[in-house]
Parts: sequence; structure tokens; C-alpha cells
Amino acid sequence: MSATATTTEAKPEMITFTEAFSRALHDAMEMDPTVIMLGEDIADEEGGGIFKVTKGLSTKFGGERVRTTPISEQAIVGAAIGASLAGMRPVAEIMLMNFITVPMDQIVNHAAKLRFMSGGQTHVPITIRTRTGAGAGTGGQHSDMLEAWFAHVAGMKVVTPSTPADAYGLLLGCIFDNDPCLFIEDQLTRTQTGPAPVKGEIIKLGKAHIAREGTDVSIVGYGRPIRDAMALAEKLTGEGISVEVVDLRTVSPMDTETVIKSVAKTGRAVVVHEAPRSFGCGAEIVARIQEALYGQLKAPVLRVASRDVTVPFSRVLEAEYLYKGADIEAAVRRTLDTGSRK
Amino acid sequence: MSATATTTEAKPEMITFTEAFSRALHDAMEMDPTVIMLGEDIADEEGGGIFKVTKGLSTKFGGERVRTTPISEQAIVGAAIGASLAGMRPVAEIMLMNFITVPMDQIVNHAAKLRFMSGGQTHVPITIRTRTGAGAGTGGQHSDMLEAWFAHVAGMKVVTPSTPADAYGLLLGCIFDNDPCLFIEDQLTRTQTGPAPVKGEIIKLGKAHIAREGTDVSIVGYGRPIRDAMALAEKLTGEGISVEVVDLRTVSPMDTETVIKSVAKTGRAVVVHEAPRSFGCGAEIVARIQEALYGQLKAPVLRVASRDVTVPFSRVLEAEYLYKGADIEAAVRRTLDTGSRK
Amino acid sequence: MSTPTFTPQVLLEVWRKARQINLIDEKFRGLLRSGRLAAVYYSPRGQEILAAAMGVHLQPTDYLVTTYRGIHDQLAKGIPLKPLFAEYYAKATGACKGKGGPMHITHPETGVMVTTGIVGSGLPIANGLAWASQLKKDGRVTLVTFGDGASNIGAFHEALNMAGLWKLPVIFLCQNNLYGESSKYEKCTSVDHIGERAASYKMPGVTVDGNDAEAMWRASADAVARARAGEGPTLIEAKTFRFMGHYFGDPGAYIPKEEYEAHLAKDPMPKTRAAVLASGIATEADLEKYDAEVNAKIEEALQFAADSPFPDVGEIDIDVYGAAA
Amino acid sequence: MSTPTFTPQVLLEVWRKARQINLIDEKFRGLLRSGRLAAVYYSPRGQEILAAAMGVHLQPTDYLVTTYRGIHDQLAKGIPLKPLFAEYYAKATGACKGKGGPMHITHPETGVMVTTGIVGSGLPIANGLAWASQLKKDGRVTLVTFGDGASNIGAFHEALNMAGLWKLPVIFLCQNNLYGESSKYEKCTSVDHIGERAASYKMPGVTVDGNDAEAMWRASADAVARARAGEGPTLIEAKTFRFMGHYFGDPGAYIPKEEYEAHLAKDPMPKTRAAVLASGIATEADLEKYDAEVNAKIEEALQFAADSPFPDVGEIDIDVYGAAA
Ligand SMILES: Cc1ncc(C[n+]2csc(CCOP(=O)(O)OP(=O)(O)O)c2C)c(N)n1
Ligand SMILES: Cc1ncc(C[n+]2csc(CCOP(=O)(O)OP(=O)(O)O)c2C)c(N)n1
Ligand SMILES: [Mg+2]
Ligand SMILES: [Mg+2]
Repeated sequence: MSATATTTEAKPEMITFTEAFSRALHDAMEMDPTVIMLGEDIADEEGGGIFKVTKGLSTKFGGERVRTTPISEQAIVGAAIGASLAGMRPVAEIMLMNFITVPMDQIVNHAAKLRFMSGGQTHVPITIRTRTGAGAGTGGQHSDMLEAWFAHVAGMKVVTPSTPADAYGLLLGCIFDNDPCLFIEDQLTRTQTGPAPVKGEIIKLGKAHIAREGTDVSIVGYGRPIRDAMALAEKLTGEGISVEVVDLRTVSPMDTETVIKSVAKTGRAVVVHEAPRSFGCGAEIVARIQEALYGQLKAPVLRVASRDVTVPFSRVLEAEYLYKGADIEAAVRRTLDTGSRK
Repeated sequence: MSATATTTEAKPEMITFTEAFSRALHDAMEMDPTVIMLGEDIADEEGGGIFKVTKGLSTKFGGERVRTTPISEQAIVGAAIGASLAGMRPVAEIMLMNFITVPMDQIVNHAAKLRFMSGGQTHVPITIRTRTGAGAGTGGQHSDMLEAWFAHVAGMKVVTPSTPADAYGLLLGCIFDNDPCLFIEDQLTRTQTGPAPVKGEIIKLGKAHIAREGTDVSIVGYGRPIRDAMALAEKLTGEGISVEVVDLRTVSPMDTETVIKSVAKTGRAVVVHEAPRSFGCGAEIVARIQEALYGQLKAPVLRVASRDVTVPFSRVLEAEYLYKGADIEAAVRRTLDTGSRK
Repeated sequence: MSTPTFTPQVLLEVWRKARQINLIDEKFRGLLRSGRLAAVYYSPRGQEILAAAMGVHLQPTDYLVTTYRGIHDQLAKGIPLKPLFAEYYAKATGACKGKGGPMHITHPETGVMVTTGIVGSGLPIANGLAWASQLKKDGRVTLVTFGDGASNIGAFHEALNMAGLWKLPVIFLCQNNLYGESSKYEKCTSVDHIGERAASYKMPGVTVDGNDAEAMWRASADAVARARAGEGPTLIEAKTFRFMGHYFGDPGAYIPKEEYEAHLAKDPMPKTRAAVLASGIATEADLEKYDAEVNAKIEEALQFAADSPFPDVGEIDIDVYGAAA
Repeated sequence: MSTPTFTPQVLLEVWRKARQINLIDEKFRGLLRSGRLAAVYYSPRGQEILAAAMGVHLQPTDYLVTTYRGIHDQLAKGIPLKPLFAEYYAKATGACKGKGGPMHITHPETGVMVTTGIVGSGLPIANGLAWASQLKKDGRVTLVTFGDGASNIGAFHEALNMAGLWKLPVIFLCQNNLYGESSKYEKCTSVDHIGERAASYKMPGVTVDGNDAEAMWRASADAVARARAGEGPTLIEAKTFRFMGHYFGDPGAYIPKEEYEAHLAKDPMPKTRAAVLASGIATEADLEKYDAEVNAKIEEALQFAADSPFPDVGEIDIDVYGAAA
């Protein structure tokens, strides 16, 4: 809340990701009294959350609606599910994504399945906010990107933003969606800024976003790497290379149509995510592209991702673990080379 | 143990999957005193396990080495991890795969990572046996194939057999492997039979198996669908279609080399698994094939898998959910058609 | 707590609920044995009285979270027979359109909110239902039932701790039938009485004879009154026995004969029936008439289930996601 | 249990272990403040005495499982300074070659088997180490330490139940520093004393003043003796306080000033130092000499860490999988 930049008439207001998350939660609570929150340390008595995203909310909306919980992730997600069955829209915070290993049963066997198993009699409109990302030197148990697990579970929606404005709109999108949503906040970019969203503007889930139009190659991904892709696209313009950037926004269910349309146009694709390469979401994107566009591709669809190892502590190794902007660039160039060789 | 067929000199001994699992556990305990077991209901006092796989073991090897546990999956996997750090080779049973959602933290944050995070000072040679599979009418919380989650976790090995002999050899392979292995037993084929393995013959992990040689198309997969693929291959011979069947055996880390070699030869591939299609292991296989063989493929790599929904209870719907042998056949024919059209 | 009176009228009411469960359970086992029903089935035989003695205290608007072995709880809560039976029959007219099945019965109109097949998982969810009631001040009570084995899983602990802290209007009813699948209570549970575990959560905990209609009815009355009054949760351990094995088809060979017979002698059904007759509130003829009435309803519902169509194949893609809000 | 004597010699031994922890902690905080060390750090300030009073009972062959806030436990267990410091410095000479870091210190030679960053996860693993000892009859004891907050997570419950049933040689040491991150004990934990929770597992449970060297030493002696004798596990709750916020950089603004000051008055370090001097076993000069010795070793180890190379980039692919057996 403190990071809001001062605005003048001319410049658009710039806000951080953290501010965007906070505003979305605040506005959701204001818009709808059924929005409630729970998680470790989230109330103001505890400082408003370890990342301060929920700061001010319990003071404004009351400790009944914004509850600090014990360290009990199963109980947290379970309580969110139960409350949602009784008509609430709970937002549960799982402090870091590695801790989501604890309530997997609640999420996968219950939240994701109750609508189907009840034949539509009940549903679970919960949002699970969590945070993660390597690069902060926190090592093997505090950095994992596990979105591929949830993408593989029917009934779940997986969402992650690449700009503060998207952070705001998509978090609202999750909260007001009628299905269980996993909303992933990136740990590394939390203080980065972008233009502020329009208050109350919800981004509906399920649609990919052409973050930048281009004609030579499509970069497809979500979250932090989209920011690298945008920078790269800008850089390559100078060389006359036109890059299209497709931000999935909703990782799953995936908006295949938008992806395929883009790659059908450019004929080339590079898929990127921070999670380790193997069995990651990138594989699914690749599989769908080649299924739909076999014979029309000018190059193999390349993947850029982090290494298939545990996230190391030492910065030297952590940097080696992580996907890099340079990897995206190399992949894009390789893709373009393949194309011209044909 | 009761299902052993009577053998004559001529015919090879035929055994069921259940018998193969049992024999592997028995022989491992006999071969190595550090092999110990734990899980719900597994001792003979409790009838030797709900699926009778561990029947006889506690009586023969003692209740200290084969322990029935409380219903506490976190404690089960944790105890296996701890004992393995102290030099044992524990085999933990998680009765059904949906219950593996409970000990995810122990498996993912600990078993898979301790070797790396300790810089190789410790390692976790545990085997987690679990069982699953749709088609038995047990509904949404007792049928899931979740192998893709574990394949995405560096440090884990994921193994599943397609014949009783493989079941025996691969289970021994897991037990005597020095890393944490998830061994998946199929619920539907448990009473199906195949030639008995040679006692003590371990199948080392990490190598795919050409289950059948062929020249026109490769079917790549693992577990139960391999049995469908073999039947289909046999059937298509009559039409002069030569199908190669590649059984990964170790799903992860995947033996990419063998897969690529096969598809390089046939030029066509159909990938199959029981798990829901989206973000499943099949996507990774497809991605690797197209990365390696772009321009050499005669058709897009097709995937056959189950539907992206919760496993339904009603048999009518459950059958609709499940991948089918006919789907594999259709995909193979489509692949061949594409090829001939080019 | 005021001590309500366990009148013969109440006893009869408990008996009638329990007897309905009992007759349906017998019917289902017969159908399964003859192959006319093919479904996973976890008999509640032995646990009818405790479910009924709790059930009579609940309103239709109260919430229930139960397990695979939950048909007695569902019936005690008032679920109608037709959608229940049709769900067992995997039919389109089933409570869940045949998509959930016996392990996942849901019927919000009668407060049957969740039936789970995962041991212990209902408890955290029950807290959430109770939390919603607390926020809305709607006076509802949430009942969650589970087995003795479930008291050893982490979700139990997390849920009771949270409920104790938040003073949620929830009742944790542990139905201690002395076995979890084929494992004996003592082999898995490191406490003499699960009711004692309440002390870890600053929560009242009681251990009652679940086969004793009056004791169970009193314990339930207290817990419901406490929850309703906003005084927080209660853990009730109801001691009972599971007569029919873990699942239908389990011969239960791991239960020693003498043990089984000792429990048979304490079977709550004949005992309670005798108590009803002794109280003078009903005659043999009255009870037989009731049985006949229930049996008629059962037959009617079975016919409905049998006659109903299977779900349309197109149902596979429905209820995976909802429409956006 | 026989009651061993808490001699001045023992008191001095405890002091020395605690003081080493204390000096290293102070040094690290200085380095972090000045930016010469950049690492996640969870200060054990306030918890030195309890760790030391337990540590003196343990053999190098005994096992320790601890947490991110575990440097005091590791030092009390006898981990050497060089590989420990080098790991904080992310160097190739670190205990874990720089791959694990502060939250994942491992040093099997001194029995430091697991350091976990996941709340409560150490307890199930400790059971396994203890189970192995029980099977091998090697007489080892496993100590697992965790916070008050951790006592509310499911893994705690599952682990204590299993340990109670199997009579494992394990000690569950809950270091109740009254906060879990920024959350107060009472807001998260529904029992007055975590030691009471042992009753749920037929396990002895004690609550002691962790700031009292003698009380802590006695409780530890009993628990170690019990485990060593094969009599099973113990839950010890050691009441203490966390003076330095949750992580280095946490200003701890959520702790009321009066509360903080009340605890400062009970700071175990000055209190124990005074007791050592009062006992006559050592003089001011002796203690200062010890400090100087420790500080010299600290400097030496820091120099070692600073001079050591970072891991080779090729390490990224090593230790992911081992060679097949
Ligand atoms: C997390 C989990 N682990 C294991 C199982 C398999 N399982 C189903 S019922 C059961 C026994 C449960 O015993 P109890 O809680 O006493 O309930 P009861 O069946 O006796 O009513 C087990 C182990 C499961 N469903 N979920
Ligand atoms: C499962 C899990 N949930 C949440 C966290 C985040 N977290 C790290 S330390 C901590 C507080 C732990 O409190 P306590 O157990 O009292 O230990 P202390 O830090 O006071 O020593 C939390 C919530 C975590 N690491 N693991
Ligand atoms: Mg039971
Ligand atoms: Mg604490």
C-alpha cells in the first residue's frame, strides 16, 4: 500500500505487483461481502502478512473476514472449501508454493472435484493465493514452480499474471470465478511496477492475451518470463525481427485457440516457463501446437525452462538453474535460423 | 500367492501381477536385510494388505520388518525417508494413488531433494508402492493416475510395469535403486497373467524397452496401455501394418534416446497413457520427439489419453472417461493416413 | 447445559431412524449379494443407533460432512431415498446424477454437503461450513463424522485445533468401530479413548457408548446445544462395532471369533428395540407396521432407481467447470 | 528414572555450548547487518541454553533433525564451524557444497541428518531414523526440534501417534518461543501447554522452562535415558522466547514492547552466566578466556568460508540422482 507512486495528470499511475495484489483483495472485499480471507499471519495484528499483501484489510473489514490461521495448510484450504460450499468466496493464502504440498488432498481430491462429483449441486469458488520463484537465494524448499501439477487436474484453474494491471484484474477474475483457482504470485518481481489498472476491472479467466503483436515468431508463456519476452521483442525490433508474445494468463484450462492462431500466423514458436523443463506446462503447449499445425511449422517448437534439478542455494548455481532471458533469445534465433534454412 | 498356475516342463510358468509384486517383495527381503516395509494393513495380522501383495511377509520376515501403520501417510513416508537415511531400504505402501496427495511434502520437498540439498552426503533409497487406475467403478477419489506430478520433480524416479515379469524386475529395480522411486501398480490388470520372471533378476531403471519391433509406426507409453498396444500391434500385422511398441518402463527420468531412435526409424508416433490428456506425461514425450525429429516426421505425433475430467462413478461415464484400445487404433490409422497423404 | 429428558417418544424416534437405516442396509447387502446392485458399499451395520441418536437433534438446514461409510449418517440427516438409491445405481436421477457414486453422496437440500472417500479429509471442510455459519450467524450446526482410524491422520489434528481456536459451531463425531479396514484400534491409535484427544484443543471431549441410545442422545444434545449457542466445538467418541467387514465382500477374517461374538451380544439394534417395547411407547405390532411402511418405501425407491436411465454420455463434460460468475 | 546430579561442571559445560551458539549468532547478525554475509538467517537468540542443555546428553552418533531455525541445535550437536559457515557462505567447502544453504544443513558425521524449511516435516522423518535404530539395536537416540507453531500441523500429530505406538527412541523437542513468524502462540495453539498434547499419544510429556539450564538439562536427561533404554519417545515443551524476530530483517513490530521487555528480563544467557560464576566453577576471567577462544575459532572458520571458492557450475547436475546400486 505504501509503494503507490505519486501521479501527475500526464503520466499514468504506476504501481507494484504487491500493490496490485493488495488493491484487488481490497476491492473484492468492498465489492462483495462474501469475500473472506484466511492464511498465516495475514491479519494486521500480525503485520498484514509476511509479504504485506493483506495489510490493512483486517483493520478495514474486520478480523472475522480476514483471519490469521495456525500453521495448518490442510485446515486452511479445507476451511476455504467448506465456507465456499456455504456461499462464501474465500481467498486462502498459502504463504509459499512449496507449502502447497501439504494441502494437496484438499485441493485435488476435494476442491477440484466436488462440482463434478456432486453432479453440479455444489461448487467451490475459492482462490488459493500463493507465491514462489527462484532467484532469491532461498534454496530447495522455497522456490518451486509447481503449476504443472494443478494444470493436470480437471476442475482447477491456474492463473498467473505478468504485469501489475493483470495481477489486479486476474486476481479479481479468480475471486469472482465460480471454480477453484490457484493464483500464483511471483516472488522476484514483486516490487516491479507497471501502469495501474482501472478499479473494479475484472479480467475474465480462460483467455490468453497477445501482449505484443508480431509476425516472425511467437513466444508463448506466462508469468515472469513474459516480461523477459517483452524486453527481448523490443530489442529484436532493431534487427527487423518481429516477435509476437502470447501471455496465457490462465495457464489451465489453456486458451489453445489463441495460441494456435498466433503460431499459425508466425509459423514459429518458442515456449517458455520458469518451472523445470521436463513434464512442465511447456510440453503441453508444444504438444498442442504440433498436433494442430503439423506441416505448417517453419521450425520445431523450442522450449526454454529451468533445469531439471532441485533449486540450489548458492547464487552461482541458482543462476545456472534458472531459465534466462538469453536462453529465450537463443531459442528465438535458432528457430528463425531453422526456418530460413528450409 | 495363490494364483500361481501349475507348470509343466513345456509351458513357461504364468503368474499374475499380484504374484509378481509379492515375489519381488519377498525376494528383496530375502536378498537384503535392510529391506523393510510399512503401510496400512500390510502385516499378516491384518490379512497381508488389502490387495494381499504383502501376504506372508510379516510372518516370514517378522513384524519388525513388515509393519502395519496407522492411517497416517505423512508419517508413513516420513518414516521411510528417515530409515533410508540410516541405511535401510524401506518400501512404503500408499494404498491408492489418490492418498499420495497427503504425503506430497514428504515426497517432493524431502525424499526427492535431500540428496541434492545435502550435497550428496545423504540419499533416500525408498520405494513408494502405490496402486491406481480407473475402470473399477470406484469414482473420483480412488482412480487417479498422477504420475505426471512426480515425473516433474527432479530427484524422483517413476516406474510402472506392463507385464508381470516387468513388475517383478522393475520393483526389484526400485528397491535396489539408490533414489526415491514411485512404483505404480495397476488396479485393473492385477489378476492378468504373464510368463514368470527369473528369480532375482533385477531390471535396472532408466531404460525403455522395445516391447515389439516394427517399422511403420511407434506406439510409446507405459503401464496398462502397453498391453492394449501389443494387442493392437498383433491385430494390425494381419493388415501388413508393422507397429513398434516402446514401453518406457521408467517414466522419469525418461529414456529419450530409445524413444527417439524408434520414432526416427518409423517416422510416426502415437503416445498413450491412462492419465488425463492435458499436461500429462504424453505431452513431454511429444515435445521431445518433435524437438529431436522435426522435419523427419511423416505425421504429427498423436496422443491417446483419458478425458480431462474427474473420474466419474457411473460405468457409462467411466468408460467414456477412459482412453480406449480403439482410440489407439484410430490414432495409429490417422497417423498412417497422414503419412501416406504426404 | 440443561439436561433434556430422554422420553419414550424420543427413544421411539431414534429407533425409527435407526431402523430405517438398518432395513436399507440389509436390503442393499441382499442386492449386492445377488448381484442386482454392483457398487462399492461400506455397511454401517452396528452404527445405526449412534447416527440416529445424533440425527434427531439436527435440522435439515444443519450441515453434514461424512465418509464412504456414511449412509447411516445421510439417512439420519434426512436424505430422501430415491436420489440416494439412484446414485448407488449410477443413474441420471441419482443425487449426483451418477457422477459421484456411493462414496460421494451430496444432497444440499437436506444438508448433506460432502461425502468423502479420503480418510480424515472431511474435518477441515466441516470447519469451513461452520465458519460460514459463524460469519452469517445463521445458527446452523455442522456435524462431521469419521472413524477411529481417521483420528490418526494429520487433518484431524489441524481441524480440531482450528475449531477450538475459532470456537466454530461444529461437532466432531468419531465413530469408533474398533477397526480401520483390517487394523485393530490398539495397533493404530495411541490413546485409550479418542475423546481424550479433545484436551489438546481446549475442547470438550466425551467418550460414550454409541450403542446406548440414551447416552448417545444426551452427548449429542449437549454438543448440538453448545454449537448452536456459539460456545464452540465438541469431540464425541462413540464406541461401537463394525459387524460387516470394511467393505461389502470383506470376510473380516482378521476379527477373532470371540471378539466378534462379544460385540454381537451388545448389538444396539435388538437392544434398542427391546427398550422401545419395554417403554410401552410401541407394541410389537406397531414396530412391525413401521417396518412394513419403511420396506414399502424402500421398494418404491429401488424401483425408481432401477427404472431410471443411466446418465447421458454427454454428462462427462458437464460440471467440470461452471459458468464464469 | 534415576535423578542425575546437575553439578557445576555440567552447568559450565552447558554454558560453554550455549555461549558458542550465542557468539556465533552475534557474529552472523553483525555480518548480515554489514552486508558481508547475504543469506537467509533465523536467529536462535534466546534459545541457546535449551539447545545446549539437551546437547550435552547426546552422542555424536545420535541423530538430529532440526529446522531453518536450527543453528543452535546443530552447534549443540557438535557440527564443526568450517563446513557450517562455508555453507552459509554458499561455498563449495560448505557442508552441503553450497547446494543446501542455511535451511538445509546436513552433516551426518555429527549426526545432523536433516534440516528442513517446511514446518513440522522433520517429525515423521525423525521417526524413521529412530525406527532404523530400533531395528538395528544401535542404541542411538533421535532428537527432533521444532517450534510452537509446528505443533499445529498435521505431521506433528501423525508422527507422535506413530512414535507412541512403536515406542521409538525419539525425543520431540518443541521450542516454544511464543511466536510463529508474527503470530502469537495463543492465536494459533489451542492448548495452554504443548507438553499436554503428549497425552493424546500415551507418551510422557513435560513442559519446562527452557531458559532454566538445570530444568532443561533434567528433562533432557530423562528423555534421553528413556529413549536409550528402549522405553519410547518423550515430548518436551521448552518455554523460551525469540528475541530477534522471525528472520534476520524482521523488526518484530508485532511484539508489544512490555512483552518483549518482560522476556528480556528473563534472558537465559546473562542468567546462566551469573549462575556459572555463582557456582564457583569458573571466574570472570575464565569465561572471558573461553569467549576469546571461541571468537578465535569463529574468525578462523569465517576466514575459511570467505576464502573458499563458490561451487563449480557443473555441480548443478551432480547429486540429482545417484549411481544405480
Ligand atoms: C488418506 C487415506 N488413506 C487411506 C485410505 C484407505 N482407507 C479407506 S477406509 C480406511 C479405514 C478407515 O478406518 P476408520 O477411520 O476407522 O473408519 P471406518 O472405515 O472404520 O468407518 C482406509 C485405511 C483412505 N481412503 N484415505
Ligand atoms: C508447511 C509450512 N507452512 C508455512 C511455512 C512458513 N513458515 C516458516 S517458519 C514459520 C513459523 C514457524 O513457527 P514455529 O514453529 O513456532 O517456529 P519458530 O520459527 O518460532 O522457531 C512459518 C509459518 C513453512 N515453512 N512451512
Ligand atoms: Mg473404524
Ligand atoms: Mg515459534
